Amino acid sequence: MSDKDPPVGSEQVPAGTGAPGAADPGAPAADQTHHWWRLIAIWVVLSAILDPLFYYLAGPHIPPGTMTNMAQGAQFDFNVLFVIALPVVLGVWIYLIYAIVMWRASRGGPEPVAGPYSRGHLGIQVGWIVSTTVIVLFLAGFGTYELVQPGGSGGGEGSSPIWTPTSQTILPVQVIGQQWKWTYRYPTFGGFETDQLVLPNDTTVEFNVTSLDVVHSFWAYQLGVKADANPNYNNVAYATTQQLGSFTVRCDELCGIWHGAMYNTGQVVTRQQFSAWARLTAFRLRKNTRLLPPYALTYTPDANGADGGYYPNNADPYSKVEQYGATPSQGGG
Amino acid sequence: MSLAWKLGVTVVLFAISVTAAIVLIVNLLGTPPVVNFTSPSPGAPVNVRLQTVGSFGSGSHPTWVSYLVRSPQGQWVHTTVFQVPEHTRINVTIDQYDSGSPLRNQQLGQVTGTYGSVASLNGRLFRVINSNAGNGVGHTFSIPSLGVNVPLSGVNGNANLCGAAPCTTSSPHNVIRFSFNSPGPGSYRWQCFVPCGLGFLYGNGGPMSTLGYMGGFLKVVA
Amino acid sequence: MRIWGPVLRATATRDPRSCEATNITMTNSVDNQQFESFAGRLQETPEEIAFELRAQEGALWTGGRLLIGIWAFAFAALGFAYFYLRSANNENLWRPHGITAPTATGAAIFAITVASALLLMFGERRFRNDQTLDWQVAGWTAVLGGLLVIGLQIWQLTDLPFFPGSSGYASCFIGWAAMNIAAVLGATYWIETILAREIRLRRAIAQDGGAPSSTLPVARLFRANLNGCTYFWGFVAVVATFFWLLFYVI
Amino acid sequence: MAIDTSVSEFEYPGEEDVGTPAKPPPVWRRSAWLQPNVLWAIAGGVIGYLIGHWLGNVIASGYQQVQSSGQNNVAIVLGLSLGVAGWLAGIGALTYPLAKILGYEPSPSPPQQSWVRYFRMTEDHKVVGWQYAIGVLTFLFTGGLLAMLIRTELLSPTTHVFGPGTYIFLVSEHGTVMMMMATSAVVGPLGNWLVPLMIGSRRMAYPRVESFSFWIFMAGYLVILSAFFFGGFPTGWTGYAPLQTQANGGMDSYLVGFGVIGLGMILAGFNLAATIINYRAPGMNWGRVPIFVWGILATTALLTLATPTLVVAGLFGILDRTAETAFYVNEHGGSNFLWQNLFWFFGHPEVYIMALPGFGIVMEIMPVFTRKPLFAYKVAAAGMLGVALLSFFVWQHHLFQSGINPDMRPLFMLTTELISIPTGFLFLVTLGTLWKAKIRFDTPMLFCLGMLFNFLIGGVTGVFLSDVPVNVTVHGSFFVMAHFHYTIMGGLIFAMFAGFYFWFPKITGKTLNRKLSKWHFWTFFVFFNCTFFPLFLVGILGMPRRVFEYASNLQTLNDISSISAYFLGASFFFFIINVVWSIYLNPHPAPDNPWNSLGLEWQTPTPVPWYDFEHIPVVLNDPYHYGEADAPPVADLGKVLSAVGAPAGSVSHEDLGTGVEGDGDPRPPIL
Repeated sequence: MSDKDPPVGSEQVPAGTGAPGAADPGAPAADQTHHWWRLIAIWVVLSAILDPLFYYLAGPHIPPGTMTNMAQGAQFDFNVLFVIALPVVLGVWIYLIYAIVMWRASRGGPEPVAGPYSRGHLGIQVGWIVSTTVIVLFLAGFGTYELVQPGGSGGGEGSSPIWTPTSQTILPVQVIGQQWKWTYRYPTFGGFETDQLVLPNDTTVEFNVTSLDVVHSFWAYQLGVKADANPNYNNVAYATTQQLGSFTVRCDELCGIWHGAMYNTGQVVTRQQFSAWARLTAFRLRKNTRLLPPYALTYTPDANGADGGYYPNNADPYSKVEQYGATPSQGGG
Repeated sequence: MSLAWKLGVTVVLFAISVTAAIVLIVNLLGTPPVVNFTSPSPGAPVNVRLQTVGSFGSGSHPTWVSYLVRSPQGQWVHTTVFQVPEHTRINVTIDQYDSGSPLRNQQLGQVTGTYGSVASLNGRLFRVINSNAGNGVGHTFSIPSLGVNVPLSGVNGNANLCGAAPCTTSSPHNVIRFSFNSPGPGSYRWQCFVPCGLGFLYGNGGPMSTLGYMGGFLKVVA
Repeated sequence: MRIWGPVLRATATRDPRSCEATNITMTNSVDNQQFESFAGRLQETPEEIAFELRAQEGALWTGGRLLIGIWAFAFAALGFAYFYLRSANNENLWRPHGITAPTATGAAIFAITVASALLLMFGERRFRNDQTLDWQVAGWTAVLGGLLVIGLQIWQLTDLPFFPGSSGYASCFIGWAAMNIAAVLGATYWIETILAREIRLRRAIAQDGGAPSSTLPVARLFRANLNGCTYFWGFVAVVATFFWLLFYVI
Repeated sequence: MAIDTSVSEFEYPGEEDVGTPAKPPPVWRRSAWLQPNVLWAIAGGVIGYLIGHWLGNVIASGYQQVQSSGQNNVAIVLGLSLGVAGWLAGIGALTYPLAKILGYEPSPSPPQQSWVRYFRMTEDHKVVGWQYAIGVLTFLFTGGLLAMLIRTELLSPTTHVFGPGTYIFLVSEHGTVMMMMATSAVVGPLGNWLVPLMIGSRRMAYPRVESFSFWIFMAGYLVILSAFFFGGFPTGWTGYAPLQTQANGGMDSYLVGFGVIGLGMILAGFNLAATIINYRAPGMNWGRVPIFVWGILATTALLTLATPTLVVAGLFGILDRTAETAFYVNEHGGSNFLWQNLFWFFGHPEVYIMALPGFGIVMEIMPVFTRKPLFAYKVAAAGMLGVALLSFFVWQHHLFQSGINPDMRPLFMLTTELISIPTGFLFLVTLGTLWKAKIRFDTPMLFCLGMLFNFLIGGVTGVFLSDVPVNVTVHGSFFVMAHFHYTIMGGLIFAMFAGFYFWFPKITGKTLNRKLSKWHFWTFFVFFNCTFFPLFLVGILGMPRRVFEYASNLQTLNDISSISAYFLGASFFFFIINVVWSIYLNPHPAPDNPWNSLGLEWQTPTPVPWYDFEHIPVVLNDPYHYGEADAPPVADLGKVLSAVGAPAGSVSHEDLGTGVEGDGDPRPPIL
């Protein structure tokens, strides 16, 4: 850098305050370029090309894929939003580029003279507000429909979901989060508990997600399912499998030191393979299954852990109430 | 002030900030030491010996429960990071000096991922421990991504437990042995799944959340 | 020097009733800094002085109400916690056995807070009617009341029939105690500073009609401040009533 | 008159003869070293911490959980709290509040003019603005350094540079420091510096509160850094309970730190709101208020009303960790959802605390460089107020998958999407202002255009997030992370730098090097996008936030991001070098109004005198009469208000209807 560089702001521009500038009232009239039509033409052409290009080329590959109806719904929503958002983004970008190219000030040039719309233009303002409102209301309505119609969009729906799938046969699977691993219980197969998440194809699965300690989040990525695992709370999510393959399960809510390592892989297999696997696993784990607490939608965590002792025990000098605190722990999930 | 002076001041201030940043980063880089186990001959099994102690007894966290690793030279090292060769049988011996309790999740009472899915407790083979009976389970040795899980039976809590690391075999303890195969190269998390962080909510804070106490890495190298 | 406000003006001019512009020359300075370039540059007009006095009064008015808004949102968070935990009733541990904090102490805390606030409001009315002594008595009583409330609240904490972590109610109650101490302490501090200032101002504004009717800037700001403080006490009383109902009655 | 900010004897009227010079004050009054300053503050902080820690040990060392865990949260919390109190006492912030108990008036003091004033409490809003600028940059660079470390760890999906606990702590500390910084990034430096000048006031309504808010802000910085010494904290900046209740001692730093910063935020907003409402110069009616001031006003509403919720939520957290209450512990009658609700009830307005001042800056600067009036001024102001209002009703969109009130999801989806309407007004206004403009591409304008580019991406991806089915995939992933970096860093920080470059000549009286400024912008803009755009893809490809291990197929994208992040960090050196060079090493004086702005703040001389305006200006017009043949002056800065000899044709207060003595004054009467 040298002193010869003109410092910021040192360039000569005509004074704004009270300066005559280019006070020629005829100046705006000279600019008869049809900026509007140009902009609209560029915008329409680009949008018309890029939108279908995205929808038909990229759209089918957008995550989370089509392994379940919920994943497919999320993919469809993403694509619809993209198709709507793309023209909006293009519109602003085209306008910005156009403005930057067309409306640069020449250095030392005259002050511009404010055009008729410079302080506001009722039509443009109303048009903008109305159009954004219409888009937004449409999106909210569309999102609500997509949420309600398939029975919950794969997200956690709390302990008593009001939007449920219509399917007659539903396979319940309990997802238990703990620091720092996932285990799965299959109540309809004797309630065994395992590290493996195996699901049958063409089946509506009800995930009952709960936690034994802090908040986790069950994210079966390719299934399009995500539900927070809260202690002492059952969070239900639904998805109907429609493709074979493996999927990733990750914890999606920061749960402590090993949060980043809290993942495993699940499988969607055929119904026959699934029932064979389930029967075999139930048999293999039968000894341990007998030791598990009876299946329940939540397992009251013991705040004191196995031996935690965070809250004092009942014989407590500060307390005049003998019984307080957690009901005796049911052991574990 | 002359320009030279000003430049000097600027450089000094800049150097101070850079030094502060470096000190900060170096402090953050501190991790427990790595104990390196190698095969005596290619393909021969590697023997790893660990111990658990109910309270470390000294250092910055004397009340915390901890794992220790015995180095090939026979010294007990306060760490949970150890390195083994790939695709090798790892024979693990754990001296368990801590008392036990019912498991938070009985699913972890099973032995999985080891040779024959069994482990031995004081010489007796077992596959499942009922943590609600007997002395319960003190800790587990688990490598979730390898499917390895071994519950470590607790010592009778009424015994005169060892309270300062490293414990010697004169204190009451259980010896658990098992073997597993090391996978390909990489860093594999292993940890204890018993909420044994005394005084922390759900027992999973403190030592359970600190590298070098109740969790660490199994580093597998080629 | 008018930047420091009309308060200064009252203290610096020879005649407190005069609104004439003064020009204070600063001759001394911390570590001998040079103020000459600034000194004496500011010539204020009466309009400017009056304008800024209005602004200061307005700021006191706005500030007083804004403080109520701030505290209202803080207590709303507590109220939310109360109703949220109550409706969740996890493990049936919202309020096992209908436990209640010591009711006599609670009632005393509530009653003293509300009485102090009412007393202050009454006092302010008397103040406006030029009965300064009544206001002073009311004010100092309210200070005592506030201190008593804080003392009782702390004492109550040592005398609870439940452990803090034993239930949702117990937790909320500890939270309420902490926040109530802070709010009452703030309100007591505020009214105390006003009362103390009135003592210091008394002589200065006596010949001008005293605090209730003096037209001096100090007196006007004093009244604006008092008004905000009385409102705040009213707010504290409303809060005390609301949470007394929540914790002891229902 | 005694010249210091500490308490002096109250002087009764008539006691002192103004004409005679006062006695020289004693040496402890004159020496800057002996007066309250930052050194005393540090000493006070240390002493306060030690006392608090000792007290905590006395109180709680016998607690069962303290003995078991070896961790005394009571001692840490008390130590940090008393440390903050000691810090404030050392800086002199408690002197007057305590003297007030005895009825003392604030003692007048002229502003100090030496460099010492930057290390003390001051009543000059311009000095506070400066202090905030340094403070905010300290936060920003600390957080930025932590960000580099995070990106270093993410260079490889499996090889680890840091331990997992350290990594989580880095993420948490980065998030917390940056969030604390961002809440004050514009309001602190530019808000404090500019608002009185823009509204034609000579002072802030509560100058001591203003200064207090800065010093408590810096105390918050030290408190949050102290987490390094207490084993860090694992919860991220969101601090979800019950992990919060379980965490190490560093969590106390987080809770106390956010409480302290929250207090500072409340007070900063309190002062600014009172100032804007009451101290507008005659003629500065609501239709003439600069749009930046509108932005700050909308922000103050959020600062004062949303932040108390955070402070109270933090108080509950502290009680859970010290007094063993169970607000957030399910099985003791609490609820982990309670924290999530309270936190996000603050947390979402918080987002707009960051965004709105940025909008204000961009809309304020645009007319100057397009030489056109601001398009749709009323829509702009209404939009920002609308955002502020709506932001209180969207918080549960952070909790779509949590199981909290799942039936309310359509409602929160609706409100979230509705808020994009007033947010979109930013684009209506700026694009309208660009129409047929004569754009000058000076650095501030470049930053404004960059902000529009980034914020558009950030805003549009926000619409994706608000859609519940899409949210199932992108919630808690790097997609969210990229989204809010685009809005906060790409939006707010770009706007902040636009403001810094724009007002720098007025604030410092120096001229920045033009080339370095442009280099800063282009490297910043390019590498910002290279850093964060890949993270959208990483997120939608399935990488959760805050993890230290990820799928190996995402390594390329992560590496692009990490390497760009280093360049992004390096781009700040252009800024630092530029500022140091232009202020300190090779200063060039700046002209009074280098950009030919019509804004009231530019009509003052440079450097701005401590009293801002020699006469309270009478505002005649809004400051956006660009491009008019004979643009009227924004204000009459002459002697309009003087009682005698007012210039002919000048406007009196009565004409303006501002009611000097109360007539026609919109404020309700007092007493």
